[in-house]
Amino acid sequence: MTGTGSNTPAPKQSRLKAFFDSDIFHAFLRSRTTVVAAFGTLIFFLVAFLAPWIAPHDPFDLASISIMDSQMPPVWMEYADPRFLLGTDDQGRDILSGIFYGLRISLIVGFCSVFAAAILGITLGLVAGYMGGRVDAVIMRVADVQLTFPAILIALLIDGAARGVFGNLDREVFSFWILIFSLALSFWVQYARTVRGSTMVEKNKEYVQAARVIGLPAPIIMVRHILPNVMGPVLVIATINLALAIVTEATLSFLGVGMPPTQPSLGTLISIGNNYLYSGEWWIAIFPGLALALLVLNVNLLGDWLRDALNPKLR
Amino acid sequence: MSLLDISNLTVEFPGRKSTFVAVEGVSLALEPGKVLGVVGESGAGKSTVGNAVIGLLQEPGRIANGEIRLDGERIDQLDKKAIRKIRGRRIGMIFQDPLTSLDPLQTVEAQLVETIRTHLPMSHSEALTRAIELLDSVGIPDPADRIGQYPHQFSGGMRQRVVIALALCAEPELVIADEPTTALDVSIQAQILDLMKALCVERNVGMLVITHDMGVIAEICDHVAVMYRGNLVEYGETAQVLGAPEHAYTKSLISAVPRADVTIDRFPNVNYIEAAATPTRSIDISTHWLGKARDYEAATGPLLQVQDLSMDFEVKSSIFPSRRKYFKAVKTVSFDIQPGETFGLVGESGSGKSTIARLITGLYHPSGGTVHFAGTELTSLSSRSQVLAMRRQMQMIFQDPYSSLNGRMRVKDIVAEPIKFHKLASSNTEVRQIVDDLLDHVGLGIGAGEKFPHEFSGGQRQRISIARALATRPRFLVCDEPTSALDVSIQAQILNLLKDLQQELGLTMLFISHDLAVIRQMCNRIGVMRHGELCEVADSDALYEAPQHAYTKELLTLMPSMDLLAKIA
Amino acid sequence: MFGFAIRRLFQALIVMFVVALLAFTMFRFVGDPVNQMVGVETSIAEREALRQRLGLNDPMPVQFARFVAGAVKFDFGTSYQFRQPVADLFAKRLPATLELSFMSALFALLTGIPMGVYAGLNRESWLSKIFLSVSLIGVSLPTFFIGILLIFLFSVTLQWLPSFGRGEVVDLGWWSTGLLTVSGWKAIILPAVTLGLYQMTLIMRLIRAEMLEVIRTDYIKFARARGLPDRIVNLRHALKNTLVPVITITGLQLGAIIAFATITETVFQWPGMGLMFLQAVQNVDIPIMSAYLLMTAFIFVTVNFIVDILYYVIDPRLRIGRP
Amino acid sequence: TTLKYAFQGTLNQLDPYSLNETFTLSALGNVYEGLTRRNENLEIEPSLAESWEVVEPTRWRFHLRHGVKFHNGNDFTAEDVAFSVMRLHGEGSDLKTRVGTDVKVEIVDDYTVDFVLPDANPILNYEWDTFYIMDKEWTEANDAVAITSASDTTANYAALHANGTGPFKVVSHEPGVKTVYEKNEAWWDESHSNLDRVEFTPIGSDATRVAALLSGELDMAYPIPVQDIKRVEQNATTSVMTGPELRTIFLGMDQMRDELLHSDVKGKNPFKDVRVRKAFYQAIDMEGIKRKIMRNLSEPAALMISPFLFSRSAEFERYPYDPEAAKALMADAGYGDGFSVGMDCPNDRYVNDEQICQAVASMLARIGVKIDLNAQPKAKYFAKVLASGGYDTSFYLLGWTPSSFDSWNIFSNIEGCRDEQGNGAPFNLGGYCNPKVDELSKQILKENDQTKRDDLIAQVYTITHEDVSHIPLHQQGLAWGVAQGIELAQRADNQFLFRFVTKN
Ligand SMILES: Nc1ncnc2c1ncn2[C@@H]1O[C@H](COP(=O)(O)OP(=O)(O)OP(=O)(O)O)[C@@H](O)[C@H]1O
Ligand SMILES: Nc1ncnc2c1ncn2[C@@H]1O[C@H](COP(=O)(O)OP(=O)(O)OP(=O)(O)O)[C@@H](O)[C@H]1O
Ligand SMILES: [Mg+2]
Ligand SMILES: [Mg+2]
Repeated sequence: MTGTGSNTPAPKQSRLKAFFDSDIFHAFLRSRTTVVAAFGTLIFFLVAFLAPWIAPHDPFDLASISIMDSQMPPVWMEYADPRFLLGTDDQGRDILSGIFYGLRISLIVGFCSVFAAAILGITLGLVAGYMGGRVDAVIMRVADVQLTFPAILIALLIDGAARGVFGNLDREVFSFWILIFSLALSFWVQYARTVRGSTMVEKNKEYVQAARVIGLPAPIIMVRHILPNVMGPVLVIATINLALAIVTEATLSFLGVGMPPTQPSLGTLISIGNNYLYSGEWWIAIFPGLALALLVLNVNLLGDWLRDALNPKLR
Repeated sequence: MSLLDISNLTVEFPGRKSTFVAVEGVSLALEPGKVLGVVGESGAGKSTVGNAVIGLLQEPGRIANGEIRLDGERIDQLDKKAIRKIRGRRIGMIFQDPLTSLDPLQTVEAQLVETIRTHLPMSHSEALTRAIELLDSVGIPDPADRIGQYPHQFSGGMRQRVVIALALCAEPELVIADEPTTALDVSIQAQILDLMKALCVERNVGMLVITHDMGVIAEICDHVAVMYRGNLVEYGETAQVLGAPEHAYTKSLISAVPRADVTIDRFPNVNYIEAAATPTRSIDISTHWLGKARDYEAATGPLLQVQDLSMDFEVKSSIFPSRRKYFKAVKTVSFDIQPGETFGLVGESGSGKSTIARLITGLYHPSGGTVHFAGTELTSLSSRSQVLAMRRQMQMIFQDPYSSLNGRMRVKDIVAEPIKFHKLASSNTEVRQIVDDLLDHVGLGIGAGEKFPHEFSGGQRQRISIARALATRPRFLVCDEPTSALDVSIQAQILNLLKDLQQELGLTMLFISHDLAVIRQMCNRIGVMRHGELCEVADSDALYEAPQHAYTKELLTLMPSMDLLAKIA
Repeated sequence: MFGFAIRRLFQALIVMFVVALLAFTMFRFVGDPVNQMVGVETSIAEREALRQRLGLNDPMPVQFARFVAGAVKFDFGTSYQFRQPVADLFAKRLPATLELSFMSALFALLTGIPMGVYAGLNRESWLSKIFLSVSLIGVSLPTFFIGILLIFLFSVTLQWLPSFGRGEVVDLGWWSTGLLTVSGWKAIILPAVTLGLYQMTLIMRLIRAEMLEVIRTDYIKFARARGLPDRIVNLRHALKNTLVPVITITGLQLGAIIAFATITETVFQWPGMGLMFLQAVQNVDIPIMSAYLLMTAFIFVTVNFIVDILYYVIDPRLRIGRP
Repeated sequence: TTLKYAFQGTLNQLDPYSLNETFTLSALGNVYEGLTRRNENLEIEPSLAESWEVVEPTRWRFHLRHGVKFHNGNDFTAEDVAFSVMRLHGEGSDLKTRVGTDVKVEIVDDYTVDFVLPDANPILNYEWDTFYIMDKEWTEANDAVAITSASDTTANYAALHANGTGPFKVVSHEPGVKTVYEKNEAWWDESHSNLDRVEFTPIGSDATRVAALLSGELDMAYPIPVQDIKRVEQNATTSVMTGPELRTIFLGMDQMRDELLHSDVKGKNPFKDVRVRKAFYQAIDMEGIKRKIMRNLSEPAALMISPFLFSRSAEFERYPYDPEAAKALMADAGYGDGFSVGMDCPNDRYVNDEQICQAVASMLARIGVKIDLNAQPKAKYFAKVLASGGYDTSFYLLGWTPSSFDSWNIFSNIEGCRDEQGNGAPFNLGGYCNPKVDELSKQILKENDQTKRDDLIAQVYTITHEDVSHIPLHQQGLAWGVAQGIELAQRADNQFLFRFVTKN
């Protein structure tokens, strides 16, 4: 009687249906803030993705912008130009379109670099924390070396090295990679050290010992058992790092490493506007700043919820 | 007026799809100076009642109906501050899972002293003195030395005693003890029970004791309540309930109590099944996946050889080796286990039984001695495939089921993991089928797989961990108190399964337990441990009939009285 | 412990060596120091001579060897911009940076921890939602932006606090402190807040996330059942169990504050190491940069060493008797 | 009375010969003095030399002022002048060009010095207002004769201390942090200033500098970013002094290589064609840049020199802004569809440098030229575009102030031919070369007659204008923020001298 039929085989559900039926999805629907945040984040992504179609102007098309249009206030103010809803920046770029286009750069750079940093950091952190001993020492000392170099220097190094190796690159393509790579390199240590610390605590717990008794190899124990239990802080750091990455990207651009100034990202717009805070052209910094703050708020709310939702005990 | 008055209590755990009613319409009353025992099926809602009284139901649980009164005052609706005044001071609570009840980052001393000082006006040193006395009274050896240690440095039973000490330290009027003695050997258990009885008598304390141990009930309880699936099925004076049970469930429960006086082949099954419930299917080993032939080479000679095994824990570190302090938890222990045999380890709590289990399964590195498994020395294994093969042959059921389960995995995944990893099944459907069978057979029923460990009762968690251990189809099984939290009926079912596996397949076991009756029925040979040493090894019948060592004799005499039960049986 | 420390010290030396090596390969990409050292009109021959004199024409290994040989004697050369020994410059700038870092770390901890604990305990309360959202402003706006807004508000508009500098400084010989004068305290507020905002948010959110888990454990439940006051349950038991990730991050952030407070120091013209480092990068002042990176490496190695020790202090399970 | 002021850059060291840079020299100009000095209107006047004469075309005689004392009390004599020239020529000096290395100093008596030149040089003393005289005794006593210190572990004494003859003494100097001056009571000249003490703080961040001025923490701050001028003016207690500066900002094009380094035009160099250069010129709307980016604080330039420094500037005019003409020129040259070219630009060197480049890029986009803008901090920018970087640029923005206030400086540095190593005019990054310019430039150097000289200069400017050797953009303006009650003289060379300041 090999467990005959009392168990009716679960009816074949489509994956989508299974998802809509899952606890996570329902927890999601229950939390109003989260739904709003998810919606907001989605809008940000859509706007970034659809920028060429929905933006009233193309701020990256140099021929279309005119210095004579610069520093126009938003439409509801005096002396405004109705073509520019939120006004223009110092070059005559439409702020609204600038935000749309800048979002694209910022989102890609921000998400990719945080993702890459998290993957790298988590992996190394798990290995260091779980293995301990010499492996740990080596990884953590590499981390120490890494910490010593701020993103600026890493970016300069990578940029220089890339130029050295590949000659004069097509900046539009490679500046992306250089940015992402540099940011990822300078952020991974946080994840690695946090994960390592928590792993050192977790690995002594009995559920890990149980997994060892089952005979699971170290990588599986790390990924399946320890990782979910140390993800909490990682998510916190990752969601916060997103903002940092977007802002740092602007700094790197200033150093001539990132995107050219003719293609401003969200962070770049803010730093441009920063110069005009006292002079009355507040809209150049405030609107992009607001956009960034909103993005970060949404992503963090989503992250908060996700972290709680992933923890079965908190549901 | 009763000390504790529970009337018509209903507790539910609202889920998304359905609401689980854990306790339904339970009414109990407890007089000062009396002991009320609560027995019943594992998962029946006993712990939930206790948690409800002290206002610490696990989320999302809530009291849906009913009242709880302490000394006539309603306490189920108190605000946070008011209930806090009651906790600890007026109601002492001993949770079921003593191993996770202690803060891992604080010394035992810190936890005791802070509790005492919270409730009693004492200076630090007075509190410390009292703490040491308390530890002594619950039978912790060298309390003054050990009080400064951390919970993880204590054995399971010792931690349980610390928890008891913590619950009693503020001299509460009501003590709720949820399975307070599961991890204790009989002598300590006797000591604790005496202590509790004394409290009731001398200080007029009321006590609610939740237990599976009929011996304990018989020994100390004035009244007994029997719970089944959230309902109170029988309630009355102990002699009455145990002597002349009315409800069919109570009857079958009593009949299933294992006996220590004779050796029987199989444990009696509980045949009471409520009409609506789906029956637990028993597994036919000969055709089931569990019974498939193992692909191991037959061992010649003993399967497991333990030689001069010893383990020293560093309890005080220092730069200078000479200043370091060690605790010798296991001192040159040697024994063999033959293929197909069950070797029992009994002994004082804290005598090193779990440590031996961990040494054998490779979780600790021994300070000295060797362990040979099927002729190979375990520590000498180097290649990963060898280690893997060995691991699969050897499994362990942990003493503390809850912390050995990964709280972030669903139960079905926990059980399926070893099957999948060792590729013991050919398809995912088969894996699912096996997992369902295993869960069903340990009595968790369909649907349990979808839940997470924290949604289960203590006994249910233990069963998950048993199911997981069986899922590797082991050749050798280390059971560290596998059934301590189970009611006799489930216990019987599981122990029978183990026996079947042993008969059909020659499963070899190292069986650690404090339950002398169970040990007697399960084991071929028994080792008795005390202070890290193996003081006696003998065939089980021989040991029970003619114990040699003084400690063994003491143990046997201290078994809780079964007279009452014996009469009925 | 002792052996551990010795081993760490040895590793620290390796780390610093590697840092120096990397730094040297990196400097080629930062710019040309000579251009920053001379006026525009200086002839090419003069520039070449200067380059020669500074040893910049030597092969990289030679330059590196020279640097290492000096560094072991704590001689890091002379700053190109300031024409002063780097060691002297550091000694002068260090107090400013350390005081600022200390105050901002203090600010971050003293505000971040209570808010985090509160938000973790009262998950649904409005106040914790406000904490969570408002603190995000601290991370979603660039530091320079926040700094300038604060200056605009507190210096220009309200005129309560100074917009730049350290205020009056008392020289104690080996240490110059701004914490002994009123103007010094006033001056440190804005930069410390600006600098600490990010760490505060991070710490608060970490603690909240960990608290949410910890307060559901059995030992917290049992601590409640024992009737311990909330303060003890929340701080001694719950908070302590959240600390491992928190001290990791706090340590990293503290290191980062000390080492890279560049932007804040620039905005507030705080005469510390960060400001000097940024200027050194701008002016390709290689001796300062290399010595600075060495010092940073040392700071991080030390901080991480302390953090590792703290793990053991906090969690006894990591400590002893691990067989 | 105390004056507190801030500048964007730092005063790195006090050695007067170590860095030829306006701010350093201007700060030290309060402490040290040269044989000559310049007044508010930049006219040369006697300082430590009471008078001078050209004894013969190659021998200049200077009569030194009597009774002048250094801050430490030492007397100022001819010895000090000779010593200063010697030190000026020493290794590590960045001001060697102030006195040619082939010039000999002869001490006639304690208060008379002769300078003997190899060739006639009408502008010998044009830059001597920033050639400061040091005290021989003091310098030698403090082992500071060498400008770069011999050992690495001790600082050069003169880098941290100053001992001049000027109206102010340095009381304390923390490089990069703060420098405090006090009045020199024993100054030989009558001071117009009522300051007793001056505190200087560098504030790198524009916004902070402006904020500190607005909040009253500073009495004077410069530069004020052009966009903030309005804000500072609106504030009741502050105002901005603006004025023309001498620096000319211009664009240069690589006219030397046969193929541009950063361009999609292969096999030829479009910039070799004067039509392309002129098209670029005419595509740029200087009025727009002036209005929008410079907020009217700039003067579009037709010449590579400030009109203040050349008497006949008025004869020259910019080519008009005319995109259509520019397009026609491009089409003529065979680039009707435009081409792409990389542009190098500093982003922390000149007023709104990056914005100017961006604006230029978008203006050029209108005539089909696609600019790949590479804006970098000056350290990286100069490393790339100057000789040390192999002139790695195709199109760039640069600024130039002739330190001698004379056109020859421009011809010899920017307009003359150069070879690949940079011999010739080293800052002619684009390598423009017209032998006629070199020829005329040689004549100008030797010509002592002012009218004839100006004529020669005008000829050069005509040639370079027609050749479009560079595209002059504008002279950026000065903007100094001052608090109420401060009166000062704003010199067009951007030197801020305390002796012109009063505070009440
Ligand atoms: N957090 C929870 N969520 C959902 N169900 C729960 C939760 N906690 C307990 N239950 C269910 O409530 C029922 C009663 O649990 P309880 O812990 O009271 O049992 P018990 O009688 O103490 O059993 P045992 O003897 O095994 O400890 C069990 O069936 C359990 O599955
Ligand atoms: N990590 C450790 N550090 C120090 N001492 C330890 C450690 N683990 C166990 N001990 C000590 O070793 C002894 C044996 O512990 P062990 O857990 O093996 O006991 P046990 O026989 O299983 O007892 P119980 O029946 O109570 O579970 C105990 O005194 C315990 O305090
Ligand atoms: Mg229970
Ligand atoms: Mg045990």
